[in-house]
Amino acid sequence: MALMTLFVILIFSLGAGILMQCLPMRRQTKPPWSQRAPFLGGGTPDSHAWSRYHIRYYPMTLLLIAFEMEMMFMYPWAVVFVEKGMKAMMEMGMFLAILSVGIVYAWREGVFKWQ
Amino acid sequence: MIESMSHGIGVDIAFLLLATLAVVTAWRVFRTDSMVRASFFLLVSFIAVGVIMILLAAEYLGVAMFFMMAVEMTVMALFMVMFMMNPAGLNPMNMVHQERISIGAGVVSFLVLSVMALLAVFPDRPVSAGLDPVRSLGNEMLGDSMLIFESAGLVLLTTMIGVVVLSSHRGRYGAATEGSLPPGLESGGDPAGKPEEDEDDEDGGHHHHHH
Amino acid sequence: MIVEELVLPVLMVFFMLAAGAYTVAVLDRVIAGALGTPQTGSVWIAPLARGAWLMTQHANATEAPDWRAWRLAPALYLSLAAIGLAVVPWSGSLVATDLVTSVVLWGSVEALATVVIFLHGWSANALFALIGGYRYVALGLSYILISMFVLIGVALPAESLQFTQVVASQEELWNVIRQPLGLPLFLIVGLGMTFWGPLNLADSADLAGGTAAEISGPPRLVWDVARAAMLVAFSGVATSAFLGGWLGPWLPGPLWVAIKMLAVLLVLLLLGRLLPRLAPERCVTLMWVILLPLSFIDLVWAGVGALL
Amino acid sequence: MFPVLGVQGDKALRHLTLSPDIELVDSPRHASVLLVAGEIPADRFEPLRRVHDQLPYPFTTLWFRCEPWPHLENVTRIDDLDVLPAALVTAYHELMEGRRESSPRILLDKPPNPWEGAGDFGQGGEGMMGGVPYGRPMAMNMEDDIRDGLTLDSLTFRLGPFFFAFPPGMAAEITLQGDLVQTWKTQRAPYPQSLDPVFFAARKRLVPIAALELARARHHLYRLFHALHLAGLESASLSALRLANNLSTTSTLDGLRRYLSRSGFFRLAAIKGGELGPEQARRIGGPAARAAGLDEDLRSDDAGYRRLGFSPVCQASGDTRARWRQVLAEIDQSLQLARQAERDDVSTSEVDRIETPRGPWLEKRPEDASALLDEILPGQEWGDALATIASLDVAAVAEAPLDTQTTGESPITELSDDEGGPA
Amino acid sequence: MTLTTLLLLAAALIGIGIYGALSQQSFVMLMMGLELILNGVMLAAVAFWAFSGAGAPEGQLLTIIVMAVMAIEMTMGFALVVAVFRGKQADTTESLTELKH
Repeated sequence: MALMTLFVILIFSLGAGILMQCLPMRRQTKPPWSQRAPFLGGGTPDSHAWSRYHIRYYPMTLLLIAFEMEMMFMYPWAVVFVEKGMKAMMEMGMFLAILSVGIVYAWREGVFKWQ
Repeated sequence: MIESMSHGIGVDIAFLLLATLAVVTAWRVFRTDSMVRASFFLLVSFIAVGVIMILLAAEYLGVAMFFMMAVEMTVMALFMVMFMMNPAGLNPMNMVHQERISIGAGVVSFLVLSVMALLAVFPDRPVSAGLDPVRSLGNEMLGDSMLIFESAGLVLLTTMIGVVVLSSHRGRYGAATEGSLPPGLESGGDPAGKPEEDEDDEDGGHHHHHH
Repeated sequence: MIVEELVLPVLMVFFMLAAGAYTVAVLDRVIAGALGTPQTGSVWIAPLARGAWLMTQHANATEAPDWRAWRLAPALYLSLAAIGLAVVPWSGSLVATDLVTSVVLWGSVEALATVVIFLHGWSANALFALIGGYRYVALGLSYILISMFVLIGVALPAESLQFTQVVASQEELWNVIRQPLGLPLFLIVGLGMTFWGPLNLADSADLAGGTAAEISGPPRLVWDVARAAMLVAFSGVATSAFLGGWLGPWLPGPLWVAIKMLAVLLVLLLLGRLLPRLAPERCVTLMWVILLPLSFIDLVWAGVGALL
Repeated sequence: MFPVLGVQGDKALRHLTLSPDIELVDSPRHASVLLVAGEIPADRFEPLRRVHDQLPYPFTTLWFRCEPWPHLENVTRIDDLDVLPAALVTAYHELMEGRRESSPRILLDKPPNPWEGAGDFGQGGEGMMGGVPYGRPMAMNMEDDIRDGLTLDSLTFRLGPFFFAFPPGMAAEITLQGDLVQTWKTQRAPYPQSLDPVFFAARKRLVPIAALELARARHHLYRLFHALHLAGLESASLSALRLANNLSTTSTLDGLRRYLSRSGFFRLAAIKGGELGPEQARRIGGPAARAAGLDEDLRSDDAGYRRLGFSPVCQASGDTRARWRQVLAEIDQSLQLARQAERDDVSTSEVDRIETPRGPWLEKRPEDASALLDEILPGQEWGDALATIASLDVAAVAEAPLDTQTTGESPITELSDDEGGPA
Repeated sequence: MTLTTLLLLAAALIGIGIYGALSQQSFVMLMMGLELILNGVMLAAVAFWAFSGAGAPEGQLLTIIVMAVMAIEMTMGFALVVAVFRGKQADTTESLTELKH
């Protein structure tokens, strides 16, 4: 039932968001080409903006996936933490140690800088 | 969500819708020209499977699927756009090879697996209603499977280091492609992207990674 | 049963969506006025007037946008905010969807918000919007880990991933005192999720509005409403996770939640107007090298606290 | 509303910033009223037409101290700064209530390149990257990357002259790889900026140092106002503007300075990079040169200033951050000098060696230095690059002082009216 | 929703994934195919866990491990793409074969 409610909320809010945009726009004419040019303070672009965009932080994104995977283990761990006591604590120590080593290493290698 | 196991008709309808969504979006992944759309179609497919998992009472795995896949697919989209020509599919294109074999392989594997699914007899031991799946997973990870859990942590650490070594440009040993870079702005007008020209230097750069 | 479990929660969430977005608009105007932005007219009417203006203005188009994604992104952001609001408990029993893993669900909302904001910037096919989208991803992928650590921190004493349990576990002492690092870190996450103030990397001034630079009219209205609603949803979650949700003397639970949410909103809006926008590169370094280790400390603190 | 700045349009802009009914926006998409503030030089007509057409329907145009183009019907020209805000509000309300027609588009309704029907699917392109899908070519990798050697596509575009983060009138051709500036070519120099009349008076006769120093501090504060808006510190930028407008010898900078350092403006905001070498610093002169450690200030040669114990303040590093520290220090110093000078009634003692806020004025007025940007901006991240531009005062000094319209040029400002105005 | 229908869905996802992994020329699209295969595998694992594993935690653990494999595959894959691209300015599988001198 909770899932059902969530689903209804999702559909309704999505519908509301789309209708709010589309209903008024049905009456509107399509803007002319001169308006559709991208805004560049009066300047013009040479090409489409879509391109092989050079992301300057790509090593960080890869690091994040590995980190995130570790996080997957931590949620179930959190639920039994109190029950398991010291054992869970040691586990946490290990995980945080791994993550810290990862961060320190990545930082030293300049991963968080713009490449 | 445990009550959903007592197969209401609503659950069946939801499953059908989600299954259709998962398959259709999975198919659209390879049929769209825009790389961003492709990765987000894949994300929708994953999310549909995640919701099915929640319907199956695997609540943690289903929701974890959302956040893991949201992040992975964002990264996927970033890299797709970064490395694919014509990333937005402004010109429709077809970047496939050995298509017939692939379709064959896909269909054959689907058939084989479905026959197995239809014919094999699996024990019918559903999850007991009182089970708390998250807690049981947590207990398992801190109990019998602790070794797996810990080695996974170490493997991930190795991955992190490997990723950094491979992808990072400037390392402790200097820039990975040191010497292969054009001298900077002064020569800024040179056309680039011609592999023949750069070949020698690039090899040099590549070796660096493995030293 | 249908009424209680379906209609009521849905109505509740939608009321919060509308009322919350309006409250954010009013509060932000009040704060801007107090900080010296010249204003006339009533703060109560101004957001409505702005909404009416955006509804009459025509929607802009660019030369070759990804139409579907462009229209879908604001709506999706709005529905993410709605999902966020749905997991906020208003009292022990009054909660729209009491999923067993609602804490993780909120984490997913954060991750999906990054997707949606990127999509919004990408689909316009215009330079500034594109840069805004990519900048936001750098931020979004950095704050998500911090958020997960502090939320796991509050899940430890509750022994559950459910917001109702998290609130119930604060009966004796609120998490904001028990885990003093948690709330400040989480507020930073909130600024990032809604790209507000110092973390407004997506729609920043140096990009002439970033992902929103090319939109006008109704889509812009939806985008603004969704952003405000996301702030509200965030403040609801922060309230449940750190400020003891419905717990409090004298007043009924839902009222306490509303009061605490208002307080969180005030702090967020104030921070948003008082701090300069961070440079993207410095933002990533700050998140990973300083704030993430701080969230480790928060987790250890929470763990030790939960065991003692 | 969206302002298009023409020559001397920045004054109108500052006035409107403090008008409660008007919201200035950074993108024409967010505006309903376009304000052309000041005379637009003929070579910027074409960009103005483009920006004019980019406002979404319905919109209207107001021309402030600028002759509207004859082929536009039904446009309003305003010459009095005091009635401008009210005129904007009226125009907006008329537009919303349907009493005023939306302005017509000026440019032809056709795509940048003809494409319809061409290509396999009528998309206008061919093959993988060829042709002009939907009217524009696709981005290609044109230049090797300057940082990590991954040569991906670069985006080339021309920005300005009506981009709010540039000095008014400036336009540049920029190539970006990712969000990094790869190349920068300044195509149009910014409009010459008008200084306070007191600097021109100082070239003719001896003037009281107090007036001169207050004008200098005001000039710097106006620039700070602009830079703080860019950095997202709206309230601080407004207080800088208010301070500038009400500047007197009793004003102090302490509050603003304390706020800036506490909010992390010097540590967190995008103000990294933009170092000037000694040679470059000499070319631009003024506070930017002193921020780079050059100990040159014509005021040291002036007996009047020597009596006040003047010695130039300097910074060492010459980057954007140092320039802002320098500007704050100079405002402080100016206020202090003004106070002392007023008390002791000191005047200047030189007429042909004047240090303007823009730089030294010996035989010639300080000249345009926007070409300098071509050298220092490549390699910077976009936000840092814009912050660098904001911190450098590159525009030449106009031959006429502020508020006496002798040149034919003037700035354009596009404005959208504040939608939240009183009903 | 029975074990059989779930397994059929998983089979469909794996089939599409195999098609994608074999047919796509570009590294990144190929990786998408692999992810889809793993998606099917995870679904099947959860289905078994729910219907015939009697809720044994190993079923869930298996899913998590598949997810971890997926993450590792993806990060290493992308890191390799970056390294190779830096070397060859290429992004297709054909050009990778040329690399193996």
